[in-house]
Amino acid sequence: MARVSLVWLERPGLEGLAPELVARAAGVELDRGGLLEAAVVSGPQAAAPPGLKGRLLGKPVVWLDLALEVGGGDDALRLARAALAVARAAGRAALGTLPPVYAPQPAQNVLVAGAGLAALSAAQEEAALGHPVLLATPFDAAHVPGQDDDPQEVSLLAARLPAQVELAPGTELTELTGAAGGFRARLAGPQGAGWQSFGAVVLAPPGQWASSCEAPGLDPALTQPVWQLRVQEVSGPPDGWLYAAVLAGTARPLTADSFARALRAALALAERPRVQVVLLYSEARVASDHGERLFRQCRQAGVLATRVAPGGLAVREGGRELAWPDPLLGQEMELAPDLIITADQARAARPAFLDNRLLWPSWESLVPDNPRFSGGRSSRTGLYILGALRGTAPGAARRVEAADAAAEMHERLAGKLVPMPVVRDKICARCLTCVRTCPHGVPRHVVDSIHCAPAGCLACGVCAAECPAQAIAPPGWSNPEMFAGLQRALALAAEPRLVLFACQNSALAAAGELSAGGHAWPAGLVINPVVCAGRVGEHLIMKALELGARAVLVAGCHEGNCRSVTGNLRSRLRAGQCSRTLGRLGLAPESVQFLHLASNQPRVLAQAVAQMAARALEG
Amino acid sequence: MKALMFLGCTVPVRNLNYELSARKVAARLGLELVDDPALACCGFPLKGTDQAAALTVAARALAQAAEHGLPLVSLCSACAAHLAEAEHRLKADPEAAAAVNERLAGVGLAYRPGVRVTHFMRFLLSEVGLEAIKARMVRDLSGFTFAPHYGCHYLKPSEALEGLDDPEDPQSLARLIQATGARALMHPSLKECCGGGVLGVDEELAGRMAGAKLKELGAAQVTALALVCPFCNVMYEGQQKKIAKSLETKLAVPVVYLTQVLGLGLGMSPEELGLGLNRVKPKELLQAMAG
Amino acid sequence: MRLNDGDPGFKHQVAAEPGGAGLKACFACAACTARCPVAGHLPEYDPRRIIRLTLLGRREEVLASPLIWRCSACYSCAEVCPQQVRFTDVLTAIKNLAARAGCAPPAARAGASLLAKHGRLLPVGEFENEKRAKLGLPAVEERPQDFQRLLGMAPEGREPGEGPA
Amino acid sequence: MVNTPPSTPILILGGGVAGLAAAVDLARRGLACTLAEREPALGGRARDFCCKAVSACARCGACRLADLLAEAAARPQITIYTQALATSARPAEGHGWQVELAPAGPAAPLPIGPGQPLPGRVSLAAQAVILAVGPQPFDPAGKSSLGYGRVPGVISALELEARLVQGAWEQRPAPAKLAFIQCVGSRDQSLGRLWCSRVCCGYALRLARLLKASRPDMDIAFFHMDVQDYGRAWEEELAGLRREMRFVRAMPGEVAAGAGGPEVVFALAEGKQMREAFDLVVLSQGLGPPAGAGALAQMFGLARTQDGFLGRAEEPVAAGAAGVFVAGACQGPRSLTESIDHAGLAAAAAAAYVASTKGAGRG
Repeated sequence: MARVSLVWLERPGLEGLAPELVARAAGVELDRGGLLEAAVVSGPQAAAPPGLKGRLLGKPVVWLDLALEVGGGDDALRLARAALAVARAAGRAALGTLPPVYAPQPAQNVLVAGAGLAALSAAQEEAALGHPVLLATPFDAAHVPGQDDDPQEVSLLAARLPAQVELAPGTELTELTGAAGGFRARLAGPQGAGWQSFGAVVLAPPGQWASSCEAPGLDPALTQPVWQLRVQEVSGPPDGWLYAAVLAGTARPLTADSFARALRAALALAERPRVQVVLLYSEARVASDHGERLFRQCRQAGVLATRVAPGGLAVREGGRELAWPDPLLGQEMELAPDLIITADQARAARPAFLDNRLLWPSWESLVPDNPRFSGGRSSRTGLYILGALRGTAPGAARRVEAADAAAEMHERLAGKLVPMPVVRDKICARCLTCVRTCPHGVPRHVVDSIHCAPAGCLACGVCAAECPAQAIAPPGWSNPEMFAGLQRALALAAEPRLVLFACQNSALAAAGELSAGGHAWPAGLVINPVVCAGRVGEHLIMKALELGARAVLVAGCHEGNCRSVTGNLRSRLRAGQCSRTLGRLGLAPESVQFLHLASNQPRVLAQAVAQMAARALEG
Repeated sequence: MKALMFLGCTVPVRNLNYELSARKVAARLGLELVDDPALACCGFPLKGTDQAAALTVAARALAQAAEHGLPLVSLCSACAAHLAEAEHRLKADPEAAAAVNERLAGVGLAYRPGVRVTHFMRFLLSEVGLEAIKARMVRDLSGFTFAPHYGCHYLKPSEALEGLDDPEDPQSLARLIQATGARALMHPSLKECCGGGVLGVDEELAGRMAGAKLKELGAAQVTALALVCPFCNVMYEGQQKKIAKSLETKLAVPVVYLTQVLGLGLGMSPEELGLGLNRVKPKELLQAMAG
Repeated sequence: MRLNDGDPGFKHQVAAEPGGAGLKACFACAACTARCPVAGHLPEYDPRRIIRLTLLGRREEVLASPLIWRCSACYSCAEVCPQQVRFTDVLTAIKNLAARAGCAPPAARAGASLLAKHGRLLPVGEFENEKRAKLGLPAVEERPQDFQRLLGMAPEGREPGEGPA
Repeated sequence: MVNTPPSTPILILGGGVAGLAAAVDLARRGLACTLAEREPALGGRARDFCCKAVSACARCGACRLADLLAEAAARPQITIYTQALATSARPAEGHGWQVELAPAGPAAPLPIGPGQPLPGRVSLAAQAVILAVGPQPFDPAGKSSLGYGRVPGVISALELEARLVQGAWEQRPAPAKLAFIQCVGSRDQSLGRLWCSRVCCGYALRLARLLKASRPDMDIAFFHMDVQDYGRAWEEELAGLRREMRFVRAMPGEVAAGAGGPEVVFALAEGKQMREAFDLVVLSQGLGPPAGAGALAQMFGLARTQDGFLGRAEEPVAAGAAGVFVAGACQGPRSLTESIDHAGLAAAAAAAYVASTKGAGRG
């Protein structure tokens, strides 16, 4: 049984919902007046029963002012659970509003634009979850594989496509924009072009081999890329040897799957009569399935595995001779090959509309190299990018991505509640700051007002923090609500009052671990959970100071780890600006600080908080 | 327990003190060593130029042991390893065994897989056991320090030898020394190669290899270096003076056989154990025994 | 070094010798060289380099090299090799090929002739056996005929048909 | 004592990142599942991993455990048992499996994180089973020449990580000179482990970079054969790492005890033998099949890959027995993020299997 107690649950809109029921659903004990370890309090603080305030002092506590929009029933249960999770995690915390406003979305259809293994897998997985899928393929039929796909696997998948998948052959996706409820896509097909709406979009164009350009200047008459090799036609002269050079990562190291393909070619060549294969590589990238076994098989078959430092390969004699320095023998090696095989990497052409800087700052921000964006996810919620376009290895890896994307997509589309920011049109100055800064592409400028695509929103609050007019309320996190929460919490806190804005993806979990381990926080600390550090704008920091906080620490994820791509960086920037402002005002600039943190770095957090407390005591 | 003694070429001519002490120790510990004058050369010296011949010669010894129905026990690490390796290879490769048998038929012998080949020290440990050996000790050698030397073929190739020791972290010889109450010096080069393998082709190189260890031990103040292989003895004892000269240094590292140490512990006299035949005499030890 | 000048068949030939098959598995990690006691005292002796030259087909260079006879056959390399190349065995295969090509140094060939002459590496005669008898050790014998017959060698250690050494 | 729900659509064995991810994925699909973890706490090996971020996220994925734990705890579809061990399994009538779970060891004094200890022996009918039992890191003592367990100052990479997690070097000075030795129990035919463990290069280099950040003058040597790729911007990162530490392309022949710390014996490219002392030698152990792979394979009649991992190499998640799927690194070496993603496919396959057998054979 959880060590958190639910002390009080009274809220308009939850009538008929016995506290016991909520408590059971949340897996906690109801308070019977005994010792408290932590608490979730529902209802306004002012209405708290007598004596409760005293009992709560110094305990982890979450104040829940459940928003009126909540429908009750399941929602209330979920909210109670979320609140308890925060209470457990936050340790010594006092906070106002927690949950975002929810707006129900109807189930929607999915566009899969592409062909090959990744596209077919995505269509199949999504259809299996009951969503109507439009599979827009540039080809005449679904079973056309990419160059790097296993054709058998692709035709098998194509043959088993469920009925929910509608095939649009000869159709290209040419434009894509966010829209209320999802995306609008312009599809150009045999019947002409037109816009259609979709709840979610998967981009998975088929992969093509792209030569990795092992060395410039090779004689084209001798040179073939791996995928063009017809090994049956190769054999050595009756009285001697045919030398075949396989270049696998001589210019820059290959990915493991490309290296494996080069190895397979080398092995096939080595097994031909009187063929001496010289495999030139800088790193043996054997991290593919059975890559090491394959590498050893090659050597056993007589392939000369030869290391070349990246860029160390020289091409001479009109591209018919190769030379490189061998550190092992301390001399220059030369080879006049009869055949040169160059390695390839699988790539897909990026559709031109993906370079639309208005919709996403850059490709890297759309598909960041961030562990939270693995498995087909992009920074645009509801937009999934799979396969060669993403740089994924052919085969199983593409099916893995498609399945992951489908499950996440399903939850967004299956009538689940999704958060929704609110833009107050009268205050909005149309400066488009939100359009430019939202990491998820939610706000859009349509006919002189800002419209939001709720399926994309993660409630990170970057828009609200950035909005110079303070016109945006992210779901359940309007500035006045945040201020009120801070005020309540700081009123309870001892001197010196300290505020930690804790990102729920990093600092909140770390704080929770510390609290669970009995960490002694400074008495005046208020831990204020936020969905993303990006929510913490200048006004929030300044408000905390205004309300009596001696120091403010904003803790967000490490660079490159933010679920909102750059929410942490924006937050760091804001904290820096606040600090400078304080300095200009003749106040201590170090009272506002930013900390990069991960959920499993509790000690770093404890240290930073302790330092903050020490500074506050000194000052 | 009975075993067929495999003396090899070097021990019965050059290392009589080793043979003598081993036989004495074996007898004292209740092991019966059977001799067969037909046994000679393990074949190892032929390996570099003609493996097939080396294998055939080894198979000859194995076939002779099979006729006796006894395990083959060698005082020489190289012989033991070569014979064990031959057995290992022939057992795994029936074609090679058939080829060898064709040649052995000419001398009226036949190889059959299953001959146990082992080094004398390993044999002591597996048949008598460390605890039993310890229990038989009558003379306490505490106060003396012996540096055990495992060398190469007592440990390697490990897959052909009985898994008594980890070739990277051998313990068996040190335990035998400790059984006498003496200290075993765990020095860095205890599994180094003596260089005996290249003595024939490059005496200077072999001298450098052995010299490194002798210098190390010279500084370590040991009672003696304790050996279990006649090849190591050639290098560390036989060549010691020469090596000292070529390295332009003074060396006086006493060398004994581990069987002699065991014999002393078992209560035998230095004479019985042939200690008088040792060339770099363990004076400290001899004085103590005399006094 | 021009790879086209090598003999790609050489590595297959070495691999076909008993114990030589491990050669081709080498991926040049140098654990053997690191561990080789000879290399520590003779820097130009480098097991990895010998394997490399063999793989590159430098037949004459390898077989005629005096370095291949510097191996002390201690098996340290074989024990540490992650690819089970067993360099000691590979080198034995190479040395055998060298011996067949007439490249073996006299010291390496001495074993065979001694065996043919005495049936052992060190001759034993009356002097040795007297010494042994004094210590109570049993007599040992020379039986060279066995080895001559077994190995098809002439009494002086030359193979039949071979010219004088 | 059987007073728990006797059936579950899908049973997941193993509560590490892969098992948690599979459970969460199933919940997202609206499917109920039961997660059985042997240890008192969920999280598996990822629990012991620290954040490797220096100036930016190192993409190690260790932080995703917290996300998964929170989500698994919040999803009502997921039933979690800790200290639960599968002892036997037999095909149920029609389809699915009847799996016996038994408490693993005495109950921990306090439940740690989500889940409750298995209340006693439980016989559970599951329509499908997902195995997410994780890999077994190689015991470096098995590579005797590298001195682990007998040469002071030789530790495994996981032990180094544990020291970092415990903050060992915040109290006493960090080593000044440190060596990483790669491929310990990987790419090694002599140990019968002829596979690349994929993750150790990135893992060790991130650890090294983290150490370097805490003590910039630390001298780090990285003994390796080939650096495997890790992520999209890896080549650029690698170029930076090469400037920060010594990359030595050689496998050491030995690590021996020395007066000034463990000594690494290796050869330079041109053949020169080196013997260098370090304060600490870290062995990057490879990943192998789970410890109980044989027993599990027998229990469910599973296929095993050439290398002994669970399932088949050619099929990403099929385990070779009807209704059984494999997720994460018990199927082959995988990083944390790869395991999490892979579990998604296993969940999809298990869900599809359950849907396809619905109504068939039951009753």
